Amino acid sequence: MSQLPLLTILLACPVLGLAAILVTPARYPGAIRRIAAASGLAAAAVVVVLWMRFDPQAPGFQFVERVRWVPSFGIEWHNGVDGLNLPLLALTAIVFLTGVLVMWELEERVKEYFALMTLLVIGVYGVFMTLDLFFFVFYYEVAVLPMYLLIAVWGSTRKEYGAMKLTLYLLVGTALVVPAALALYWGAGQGTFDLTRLAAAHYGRSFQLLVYPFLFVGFGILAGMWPLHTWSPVGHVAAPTAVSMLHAGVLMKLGAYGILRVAMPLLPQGAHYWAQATAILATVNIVYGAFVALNQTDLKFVIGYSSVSHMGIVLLGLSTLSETGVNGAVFQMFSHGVMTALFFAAVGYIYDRLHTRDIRELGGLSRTLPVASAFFIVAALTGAGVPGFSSFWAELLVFLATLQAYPVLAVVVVVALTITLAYSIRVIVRAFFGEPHEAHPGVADIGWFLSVPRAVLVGFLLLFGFAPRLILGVIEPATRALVQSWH
Amino acid sequence: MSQLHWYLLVAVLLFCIGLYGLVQRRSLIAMLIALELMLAAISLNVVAITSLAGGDAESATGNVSSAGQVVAVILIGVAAAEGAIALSLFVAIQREVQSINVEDLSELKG
Amino acid sequence: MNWDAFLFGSSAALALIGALFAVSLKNIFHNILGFALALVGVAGLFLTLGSDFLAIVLLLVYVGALGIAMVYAVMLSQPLDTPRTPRSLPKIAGSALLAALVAMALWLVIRRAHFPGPPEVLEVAPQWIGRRLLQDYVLAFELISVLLVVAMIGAVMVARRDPGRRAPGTAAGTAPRPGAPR
Amino acid sequence: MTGPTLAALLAQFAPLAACAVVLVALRGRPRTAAALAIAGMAVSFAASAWLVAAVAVPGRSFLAQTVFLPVDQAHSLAFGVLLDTLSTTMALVVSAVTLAVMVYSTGYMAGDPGFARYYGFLALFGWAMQGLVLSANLLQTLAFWELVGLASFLLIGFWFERAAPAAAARKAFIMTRVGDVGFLLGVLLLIRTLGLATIPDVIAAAAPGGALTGRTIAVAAALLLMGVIGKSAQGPLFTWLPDAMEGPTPVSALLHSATMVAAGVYLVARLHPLFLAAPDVMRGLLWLAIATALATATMAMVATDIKRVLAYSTISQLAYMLMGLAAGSVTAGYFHLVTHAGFKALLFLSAGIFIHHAHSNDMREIAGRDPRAQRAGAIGLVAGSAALAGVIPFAGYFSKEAILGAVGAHGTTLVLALAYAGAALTAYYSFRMVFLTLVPAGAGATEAGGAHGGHGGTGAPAHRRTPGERAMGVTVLVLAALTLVLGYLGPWLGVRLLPGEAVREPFELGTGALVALALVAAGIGLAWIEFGRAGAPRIGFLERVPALARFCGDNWYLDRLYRATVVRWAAALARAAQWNDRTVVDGATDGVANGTVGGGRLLALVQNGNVQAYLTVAALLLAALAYALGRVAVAP
Amino acid sequence: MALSRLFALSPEAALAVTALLVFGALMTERHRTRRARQAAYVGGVLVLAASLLTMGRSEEFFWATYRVDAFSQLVKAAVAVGFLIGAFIAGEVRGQREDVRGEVFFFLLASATGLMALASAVELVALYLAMEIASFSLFVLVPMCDQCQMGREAALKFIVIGLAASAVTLFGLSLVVGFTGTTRLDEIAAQLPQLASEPALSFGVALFLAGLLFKLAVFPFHFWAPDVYQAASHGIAAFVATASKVGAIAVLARLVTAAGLGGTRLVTALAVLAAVSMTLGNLVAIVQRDVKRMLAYSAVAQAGYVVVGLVAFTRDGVAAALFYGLIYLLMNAAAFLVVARVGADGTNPQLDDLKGLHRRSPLLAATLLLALFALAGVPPTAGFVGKWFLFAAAMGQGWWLLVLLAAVNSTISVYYYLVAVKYAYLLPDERKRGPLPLSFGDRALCYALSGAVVALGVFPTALYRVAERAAQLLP
Repeated sequence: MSQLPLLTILLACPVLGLAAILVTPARYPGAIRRIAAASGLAAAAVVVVLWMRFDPQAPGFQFVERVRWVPSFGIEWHNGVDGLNLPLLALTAIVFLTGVLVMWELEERVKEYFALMTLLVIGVYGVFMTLDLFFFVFYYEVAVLPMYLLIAVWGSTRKEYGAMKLTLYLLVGTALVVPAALALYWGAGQGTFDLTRLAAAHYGRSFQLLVYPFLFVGFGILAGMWPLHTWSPVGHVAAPTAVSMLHAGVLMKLGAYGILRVAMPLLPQGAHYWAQATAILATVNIVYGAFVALNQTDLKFVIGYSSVSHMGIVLLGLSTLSETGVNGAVFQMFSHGVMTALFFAAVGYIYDRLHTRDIRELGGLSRTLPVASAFFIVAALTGAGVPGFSSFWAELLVFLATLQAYPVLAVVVVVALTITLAYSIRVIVRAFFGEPHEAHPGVADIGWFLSVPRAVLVGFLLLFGFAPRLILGVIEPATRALVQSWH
Repeated sequence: MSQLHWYLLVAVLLFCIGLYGLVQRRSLIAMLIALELMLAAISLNVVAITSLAGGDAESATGNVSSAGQVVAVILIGVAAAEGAIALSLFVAIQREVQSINVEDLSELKG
Repeated sequence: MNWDAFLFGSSAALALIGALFAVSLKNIFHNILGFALALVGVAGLFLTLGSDFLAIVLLLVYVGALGIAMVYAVMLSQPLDTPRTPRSLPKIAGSALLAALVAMALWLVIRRAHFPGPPEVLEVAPQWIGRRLLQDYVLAFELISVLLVVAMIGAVMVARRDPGRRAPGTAAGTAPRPGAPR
Repeated sequence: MTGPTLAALLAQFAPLAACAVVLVALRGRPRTAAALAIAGMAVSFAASAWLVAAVAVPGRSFLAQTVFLPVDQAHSLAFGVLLDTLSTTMALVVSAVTLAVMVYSTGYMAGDPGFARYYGFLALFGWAMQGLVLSANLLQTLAFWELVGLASFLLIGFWFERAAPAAAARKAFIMTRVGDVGFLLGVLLLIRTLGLATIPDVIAAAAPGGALTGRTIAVAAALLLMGVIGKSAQGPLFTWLPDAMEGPTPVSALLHSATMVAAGVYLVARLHPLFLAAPDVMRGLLWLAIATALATATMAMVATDIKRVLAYSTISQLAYMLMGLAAGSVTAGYFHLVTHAGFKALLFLSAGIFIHHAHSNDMREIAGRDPRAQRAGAIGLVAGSAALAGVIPFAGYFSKEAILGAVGAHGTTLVLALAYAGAALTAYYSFRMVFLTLVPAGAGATEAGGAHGGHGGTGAPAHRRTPGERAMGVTVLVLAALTLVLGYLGPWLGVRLLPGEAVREPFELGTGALVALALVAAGIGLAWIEFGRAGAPRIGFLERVPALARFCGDNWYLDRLYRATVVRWAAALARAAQWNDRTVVDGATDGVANGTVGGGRLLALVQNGNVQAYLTVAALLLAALAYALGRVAVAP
Repeated sequence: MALSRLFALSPEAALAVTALLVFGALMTERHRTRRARQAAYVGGVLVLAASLLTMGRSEEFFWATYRVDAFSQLVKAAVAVGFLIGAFIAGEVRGQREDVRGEVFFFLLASATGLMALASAVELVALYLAMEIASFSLFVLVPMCDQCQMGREAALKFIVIGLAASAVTLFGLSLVVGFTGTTRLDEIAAQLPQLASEPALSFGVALFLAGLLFKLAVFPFHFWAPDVYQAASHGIAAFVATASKVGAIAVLARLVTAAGLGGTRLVTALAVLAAVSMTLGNLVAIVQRDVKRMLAYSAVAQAGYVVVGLVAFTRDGVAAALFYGLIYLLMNAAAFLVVARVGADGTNPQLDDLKGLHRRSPLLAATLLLALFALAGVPPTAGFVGKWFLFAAAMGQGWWLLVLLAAVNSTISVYYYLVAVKYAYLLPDERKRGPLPLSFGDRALCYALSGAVVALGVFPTALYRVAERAAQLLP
């Protein structure tokens, strides 16, 4: 195909943005913001082009770019898109752009902030587009590390602790992934890190059984897998708004995507062998996360634990190893990404204005900040699985697949939906209903400019809530091919 | 036990006596003495093995095996150089801290 | 009991006893004397191996140069009247144990070594040593000369009294005094 | 796209469009918002009416669907509209009541700060309910089912600043969700087994020789029934409905009596063949319904809040509908649904007039504020109560008669007797309400009970009626007229719903009907003796026993039971999970971290500053290496 | 012909010229320090250029005991870079005893000479002597510290451990000579296979390696490193941390391939040492407050990583180790440059001194960030690819447990690197110190090193090719 290297162009958007931010003197924060927004917008535009030109029915990867990078190790600059990563690229574009807009009012160390955020996004885009195992891990870590500074410098509650905990946890994950990746390289014996060729390689059964847990746990940590999830709420609470958005919205998906893109296609026997165990872990995630969320008083903690719970649904969908389940999982990745970004965007505004997120000190927010509250309530309802928003369908697919694969777990997670609803409603009723708290007299409600990014997020939730076919039509052929390759 | 092994035994013992001095004595000069003993033991080792076992007789220049002897000569030179450096430092240290007791020199730790 | 064995036995005994003196006696001068004794023993061992030249060089460099340098160093550095701290018995025992352990370990390895080649004593004429030093060991020869130069200059520099330092143990004045070499 | 499809889409999406515009753009312009919402609903109503005319013909049904949710390569779920008599008439009922309530609300909610939001939510509800009614796929039904729940949550909690409505909204949402868990599982089970969930296909599969086994049918039916129980406030899950009365009265009229709570009944009617294929489940439902009907009747007998009385009566009447369905008659159950929608909406809206006027829900307080001056309200209340009680010729009589007939034909004598007893109690508590409200009390009869406030708006003075209040009156009167008419629909419905079933003549007064009428008369009489006549004690026979009064007034202590068990356990579990997270999981993490740092401290001790110690370490390692190598040499 | 053959020795010739220049500069009365420094710069550049120019050469000298090939010239170039950076960081040589400031350059040069000879020597005695030259020069440099009281103590430990290590090395040498009768690497390598069953010979080889492990600061010969890093003045510490390490890595690579130890128990021993080094270095680094001392412990850990690559005993492993050595030079140079500029008065910066660095000098803070991330092995810096290659080589030989441990260790290391980053970027400076002045050279070097660290992280191919070619030349 002699067409434009769209994926490289996509990656170039934030890279150029980063370069431009770095050369812009720090005394021009406005210009820096605009550069960041422009790079986000450009990337989003490229994603739109990708989506338009993407042919769901075509087999294999599209927009493939391939350049030899380190030939002696078989490392290649190899990018491609299929139905599994296209939605996630779109998610990244959405969340990054809205994240930049949400932080428009940031005053403190603007240059460093946007530089780091752009770096983070480079990593995320990279992970989602690359088809080379080396670059996969490369970008994966690129995405993880700016988090430390982003949280520690611009964060709030226990930020240093949260930042360090998050970073170390995630790096423990990579410490498991790196040896596993190298084992995959040598195990295939083809001298390549090309994921598509590694997927075709045949690994021995015992190899698969040994290596799979490393990959699953390694990536699973980033996906908030129980019991290695505690970095996530703490980190989210500490992080500034847009970082929380990116982190819970996109970064946690990297983990699940790693499982989906690396662990499961390369080690199908391992996946089958461990599926039951991972399904149980995922179920614990869902139920446990919901229960802990039920007892939180900090809005962000609630969201953090709800993320744990919702990512459990993704893991559960993957663990079913069925087309339906994987469809649901990918869809849920997207939906949860948008939803949780909206969550944090809403809370971010509230926190900026009222300087507290403790629901005991809040109340009647729907009166004082009706629009900002509405955004939160929409997110909460999405999280609680209200139809009309995209999560509902995603979760439904996962539940359906689970009922097929693990009926008992399906009953458990469906019953746990009541808890999910309970914690969402609890927060809404406590913080947004009731008399306005006397400590927070009149503050300005969210203006139109800051509403726009949040409204965009709501729009996507609704769009795919009303027309899940739009996204599932993209995902489904890819999962079909993936699942067929297992049998 | 062959003749060579007797020599080797002496060398090992000498080496370990040196080691004992090195880790036991507090005086820096005594430690240097111990070190030099170790070097002497190594010289003995080298000369004994090459003299009594020979290795292969040919070398690049076609000479008979005298590698051990050459090594020993160089070793002796090295020992002298080491002695020079070490002694000068010990003297400097003594001037500085009024002691050449190695146990007094343990500020850098952790 | 032949002459060789006697010479070997007495030299070895001299070397070991001297070495023990060198490490165990309290007086530093006795140590140096013991050191010299040990080296004489080693030189004797060299003689039994037919390395007369080496024996002489050893005595010259070690006993002649190093021993004297040590004596000087002692004179320069260690006032003989400083009170001695008593030896610590645990340290002696520990060190001895360590030395014994290492000796046993080394011996464990070495005693089973089968060195190739015929067990015959080769007389090596000094001229062969010289020749090799200037032929295939010429690089080593050059390097050791560099090493010695570095060591000499270094020794001078290290030992030289620091003119910028007023008293030991206090921080040197940061302002360069006039006339100090820059 | 054919006409019916278009009409069905219009019926659904006109309210949604109105809702979207109102909520996004018109929050600051209440009058426009109301007008737009009403217009949207009117379109929906018109479309529904057209649909009834077009589709509600015996033996006719219409299905249009399109792929909505791909599941895997072999299956994808199609959503669409299923149009037949059941769905179109239900759509008409829903749109009619919604429209009525919207018109009524222009008066009732006038001046409320959330006026526009209110209409937005109502329109949202209109969309969701129409979608539920017209949906062709069980999953679609489930989706709208949840959306209806959402609308209910938003509307109950409309006055969110007050604690009681907020709590009631939460309770309603979560409690119905408990039932929905079963619904969801049931639907998933059907999809898993059949690969689809299109309603006609499911029904076909449930037919003898269909794809479903009896066991699967039973399990699926039981699971679906959980949803029904939650939504229609039956059995153990009814307690949310009385609390839901904290919402604005028109909302109660619409959602919590006429339409939304009837969704459960509608679902059973919709899937009636499937349920009939699970006779054990149906028997269970019958008993549950009877128990619910009687239990809630006792509660209605002691309540003093007019809306709570109506709420309990709603539950009781829903139980009757389910009784009819469980007894095997889809016509009877559905017929009662339709008539109930009319007269219960009427009752609530009439009550709303009093509440609006008196700013109180307490019947005794209303009685003290010259209730008869509200002429339309009084008429509506009496007519509605008569219908509720089953007084001939009001609508309730015919439908209830049909149900009792079905139960009689199907069940045992005991069942029938209990059903009759329930009818008598219904008559008693409905007229207790009438007398308590309309007959002014004697001196000092009022004790300001738990005065649940009326509403947030400032009502206009009674003597000068605003256009809004006139709209309220007109609405009530129209509905009152309807209660007289609706009763004659029975045969019309019967023919269309279940062609071939014997149609009962409305005025065929058999033994059963006579017994029932007698019981109704007795109930009304007792109510008159205790409340209506001059010098009546105005205290009911149940209320004379304080323990019983407390027991019945407190939902038979069910809420207490839930609080003491489920709620407490969930909270305890949540606390335990949190403790585990903080102490065990995080503790382990921090332990590892501290252990690492501690290990660093410990290892730093090795660097103790003594060079001889360093040498010792190195020497020991060399010795170890020598030993290792020496051993290898010895081994072979 | 003969002349063009001799051209291959031009780096050495340049060294000699430089030595003369520096010596001459030291003879002058006024501005001797500055002149010596300039001479050192000129010489360093000359040597670098000569090394690069002779990269394609392949010649042997001194009866084939001195080999000039791509491998040696690569290492020489690296050493030259390290020397230049060390000399640059030493700069005005604050913190060094006043009277010998100029001599610092001479001894740095001497040490560099030793390291270069190390790269080319293919004969054990010459190898050993080259190593000693490199060490002795440093023995001399460390104690001539002015501000830091600990200089002499550190030097004492450096010397005692160094001499003990040298004794161990020589003991090993004696055994090797005894078995093979030669000290030439190629002849030894030729004889090793038939002597494989001799544990004493393996032991000898192991003991010989000990000397290199000492230079590389691998456990248990690492004890000098923290003290020396801490006590030596910045420029010297930088030299020890960069050039000296590269030389040691190079010669270790040459030796392990020559010795053909793959599969023997010695390899296990090396692996154990690597594991202990990584773990110990990283754990102890956590509790350090002095930045240079922390870097020293981190160096111990890094040495462990390098050995992880070397235990593979494959061309990949050697190439990876070489590559890592080269990028390690860059990232450590960057770190030490920051340390030197933060502690511009010659004192050692503590972690607290890093506070507010991002305000005092954003460039230094960014350089430190990149350097530390590179040391931690975080992409997009070169540290990541470097470690990836190392671990990949080890994994290829089935050392998965070792690789896992190394990966976990990388995570641990991130902790203390991040703590340093935290001080530099996060904590406010209570003392409200003013901005740090940076010279043009400082800025340029900051940009160059940061740029190189990132560029090599994203585009490692070219440099890795060179390392690979060099590795292929080894016996």
